[in-house]
Amino acid sequence: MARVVVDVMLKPEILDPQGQAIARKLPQLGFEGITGVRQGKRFEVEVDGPADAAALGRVRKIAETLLANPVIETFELRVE
Amino acid sequence: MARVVVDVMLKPEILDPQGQAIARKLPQLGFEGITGVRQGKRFEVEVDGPADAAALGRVRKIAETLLANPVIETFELRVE
Amino acid sequence: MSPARVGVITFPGSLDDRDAARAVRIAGAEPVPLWHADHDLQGVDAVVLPGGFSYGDYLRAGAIARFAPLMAELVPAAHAGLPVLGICNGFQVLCESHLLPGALLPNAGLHFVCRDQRLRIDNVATAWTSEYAKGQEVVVPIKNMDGCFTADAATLAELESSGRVVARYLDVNPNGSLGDIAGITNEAGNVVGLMPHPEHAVESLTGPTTDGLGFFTSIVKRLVNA
Amino acid sequence: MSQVDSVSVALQTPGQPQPYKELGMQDDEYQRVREILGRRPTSAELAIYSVMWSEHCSYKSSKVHLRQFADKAPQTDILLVGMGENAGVVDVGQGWAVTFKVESHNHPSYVEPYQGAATGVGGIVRDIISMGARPVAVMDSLRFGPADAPDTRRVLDGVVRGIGGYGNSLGLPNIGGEVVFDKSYAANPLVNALCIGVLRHEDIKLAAAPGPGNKVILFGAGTGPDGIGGASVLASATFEEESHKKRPAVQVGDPFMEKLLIECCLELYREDLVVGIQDLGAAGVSCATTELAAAGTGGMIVDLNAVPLRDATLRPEEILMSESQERMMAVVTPALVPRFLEICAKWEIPASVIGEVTDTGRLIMTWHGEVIVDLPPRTAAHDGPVYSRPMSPPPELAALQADSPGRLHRPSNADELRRTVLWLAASPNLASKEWVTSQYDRYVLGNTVLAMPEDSGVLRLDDETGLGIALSLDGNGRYAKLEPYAGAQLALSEAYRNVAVTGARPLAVTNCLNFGSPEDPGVMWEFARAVEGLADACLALGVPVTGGNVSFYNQTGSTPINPTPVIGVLGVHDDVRRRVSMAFAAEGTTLLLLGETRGEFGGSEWAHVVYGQLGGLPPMVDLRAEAALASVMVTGCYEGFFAAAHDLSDGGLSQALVESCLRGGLGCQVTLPGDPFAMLFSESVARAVVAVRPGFEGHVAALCEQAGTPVTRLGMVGGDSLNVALQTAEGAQPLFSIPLQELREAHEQTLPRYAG
Ligand SMILES: Nc1ncnc2c1ncn2[C@@H]1O[C@H](COP(=O)(O)OP(=O)(O)O)[C@@H](O)[C@H]1O
Ligand SMILES: [Mg+2]
Repeated sequence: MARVVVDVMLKPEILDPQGQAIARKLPQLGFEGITGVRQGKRFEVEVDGPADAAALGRVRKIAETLLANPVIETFELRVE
Repeated sequence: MARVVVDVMLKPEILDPQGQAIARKLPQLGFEGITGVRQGKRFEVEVDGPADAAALGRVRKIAETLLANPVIETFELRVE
Repeated sequence: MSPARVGVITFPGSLDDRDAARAVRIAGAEPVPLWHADHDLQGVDAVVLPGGFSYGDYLRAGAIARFAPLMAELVPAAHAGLPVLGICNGFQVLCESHLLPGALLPNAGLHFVCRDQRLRIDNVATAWTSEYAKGQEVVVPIKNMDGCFTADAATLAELESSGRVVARYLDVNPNGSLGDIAGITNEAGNVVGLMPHPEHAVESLTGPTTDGLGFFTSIVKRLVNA
Repeated sequence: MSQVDSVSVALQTPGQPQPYKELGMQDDEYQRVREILGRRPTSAELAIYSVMWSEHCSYKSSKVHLRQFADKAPQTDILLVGMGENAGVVDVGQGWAVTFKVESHNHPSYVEPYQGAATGVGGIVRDIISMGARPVAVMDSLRFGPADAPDTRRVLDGVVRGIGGYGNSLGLPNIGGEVVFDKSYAANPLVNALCIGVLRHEDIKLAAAPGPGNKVILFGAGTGPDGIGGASVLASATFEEESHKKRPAVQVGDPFMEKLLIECCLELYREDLVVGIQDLGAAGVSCATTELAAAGTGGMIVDLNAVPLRDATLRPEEILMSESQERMMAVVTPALVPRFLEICAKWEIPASVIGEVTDTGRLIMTWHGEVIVDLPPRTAAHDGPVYSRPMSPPPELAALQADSPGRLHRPSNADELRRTVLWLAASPNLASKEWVTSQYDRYVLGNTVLAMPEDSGVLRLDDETGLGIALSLDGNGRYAKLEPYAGAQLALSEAYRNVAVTGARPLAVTNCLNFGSPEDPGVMWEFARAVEGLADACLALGVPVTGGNVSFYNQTGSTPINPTPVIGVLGVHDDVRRRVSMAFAAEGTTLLLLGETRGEFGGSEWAHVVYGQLGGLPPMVDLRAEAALASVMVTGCYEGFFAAAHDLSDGGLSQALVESCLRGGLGCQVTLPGDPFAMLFSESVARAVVAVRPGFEGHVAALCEQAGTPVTRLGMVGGDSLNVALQTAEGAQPLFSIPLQELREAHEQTLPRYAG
């Protein structure tokens, strides 16, 4: 059993209303010095067996079709 | 300017309905060999100035008070 | 005798604030609009945190609203016994503020769900449920994206053993909530959080039933008798 | 900093080539701009003209036809604001007014279904706010490829989530719409969103910038690089040294910002702080500034550097063309600017003064102190090109009309009839839409009296008097394909009838015309015929068109979608407490069929579902009968004669009975007077089934007699199954019986199977 992490973020040119709303709020909560926040998703995918090329290929396919929306998001895989 | 990443995940003992729904969907879509999925959040926080101890301290405070809900979530910081 | 005054807080993104005020009025009390950015509870006798998407439900439902200046007034007042009802987003804010235990996660089906939901009222000792009979079954709309009540096992056991589950879903669990929990109360019984929307079941013209009115008449009766 | 293409530069470089073709402008259009200005346009001016003269903003192909809505408008004094403004405003009595409009967001919804649909809702809601109204509800008319087509699930799921995600977050109940599946929409879904707003007569706001010296304020979201593909062409053509990042093809909505905008605008209106206001939709700042100036004193100066940016690298052309969502522009007298900004701050909404109204007749914009735009605003806003495009009936039309469904085998015995009832009830277009509508909040605001799956959405406007409105949104692309003139009239008929069966008096019309390419003479002919049909029918029924939207270029390759006029009808309830629902919930009430049934199957659901056939002619339009039926319904509902009423449309009587039984949880016993196949499945217009309260049968008969509406007694409400018999010389012969449970399963399992 191994764990593959998939990080999904909005493409940089796509508006992130959530991140912006958080960033706007920080100074009111007394937090200074933050110039931007972007919010994305993190998935921990447990694969049966080792995180070999085949398993990574499968997770990549899952990320492409289900976890990320390729029109507006990018993703990265990482083995943990 | 530096970027601090905050990964927020549900505590292991907390049920993750989103992750479960995805995991349930996978076999229907023809993806085999995945034993579990957990969904969390990833924040990219841009700090003004270097990611030194002070900046990290500030981001940690933000994560504790706002980005993560300590009742159900844990978080980790990372400088990218 | 002047009617009881029940405050209804509006946060940026609150949606059911007018509806909650109407329900308060129909129950015979005076609704008092409260603004999240004020520091003044205006001496109200009870408070409703209405449904909606405060701050767009961005980050986590209720997570940002919890920091509103008015919440800094509300939390100690609630600890001191002020009756507080959080509906849907209001429930989420109460959990984020730690006035109630647990948290509300996205629905298990990953869809927004709007339906007329059958519920059982399990605790009629709270400030907001005294007008119901124990075990009474009611139909009230539910409509939310993040309605899956979750808590760790110890908290859940504690809620169950102390009878603090106020209402449970019947027939269908619309959001995967643990123990079919639709609403809970704090130990003192003055703070109640509910996922379903009783304020949308107070008139036969616009609601599926008038079963929700009891939450509002309960508080009115209590305030009048107090 | 790179050189700016200012007016003085343009004067010095008259021969500089400009990328007007890439911006979608024709040679002669570009020449006209040069004539208007007496020089070549600057790139900022070219940006403005190219978007303002686009099909989307200028209606250049449709204008000559749309005029009929005004030319043939019925005599009426209910229109407080007519066509041409952001949305029409209708007097609904007691000092109240209603504004409503439907708009398409088809293409973006195919690329990115969630955001496309979400921003579609956002855009139409801003139109309604800009009239001075509080938005009170939304509706959505959706068309997708076949339910079992590979890409449908993606589009359907995303669009429904997007409509819900945005509308639910605004606190606007969704009170109705349509979901239709047909192969013609497979790579070109239709997403038409409607918004309804309510205001007092005296609160109407207009998009005009009067009063020299008044300030122009841009408020709402920051301006970012959204929807400016064209502008990037321009910017990179003019400023080659600049490395232009990839600009997003997708606009993302921020419903939270829009909710704040709604509340903020309403507070600004309450304090009477604006003299003119306009939402920013397509063409963004270009459109808002030229239209406001053209409709006002005539001039405006704008400092583009004052526009708050989300992306500091934006060029002025890009700022002008950006379609960033959740922005509004207001004109405010100088003394009131501080209070205006204070209210924006209260709602945490960024706002900046970006310009001033003038009486020079020129729109002047500066960038770092240089004049980059100097043009007469009317020429951009109103004097765009107008085309009378060639048109002729599509070549395949004659063959299509000749292929009547008469050749198809009809169910010939009781068993086949029974199976056909179930088959239709379970077909994707007629099946329960619960999977969709349960993702929409129909309760918020506490004024929803009827909503899905009822015939119309019904809202209470006034708690005291019970004044209310009803709205329905309908279209039928198959009918319009067979005969576009009739098709548009049939869509109007259906929406009109849906409103009337709840007891509301139909008042006014909005429309969204979804067609293929106007450069295709066949499509253009379909469009012209549909507009003519709609205008004629509105005149005949006495309901004016108050506004609408045209969406062209809905096609895949050279194959256009079925022409799809989607029509919204607004009706008024003097007392909404008297509305009638479609639910069979009162045992022992008498079932009547109102209207005349002919054997009409062209374009029917039956032919579509059972044979996948489309041919022949659609049902005969009968507006006189439609108006008569409506008068019966309005009076009968008001008088309390009816326990239930449901209009007959797609799927005919069969489907109407199924829906009313399932809605109310009671069955019925009906005896058909003639050919059971035609009685059950014909789609003849101007019909409704009503359940009459005991003791009122005579009143209803008299009412129908007076109106000239034929009445057929069908049977009674009651039991737990749908029982159908045939009237014969020997009496009623039972045909078939279907338990409600079996009907429910058939009706409710289809959509979850395809969509879930
Ligand atoms: N996209 C949608 N959004 C909201 N309501 C919808 C949608 N699609 C269908 N509905 C509702 O479902 C019900 C059934 O739709 P339909 O059969 O098309 O009605 P009708 O034939 O009376 O126009 C109606 O109440 C309609 O308003
Ligand atoms: Mg109907």
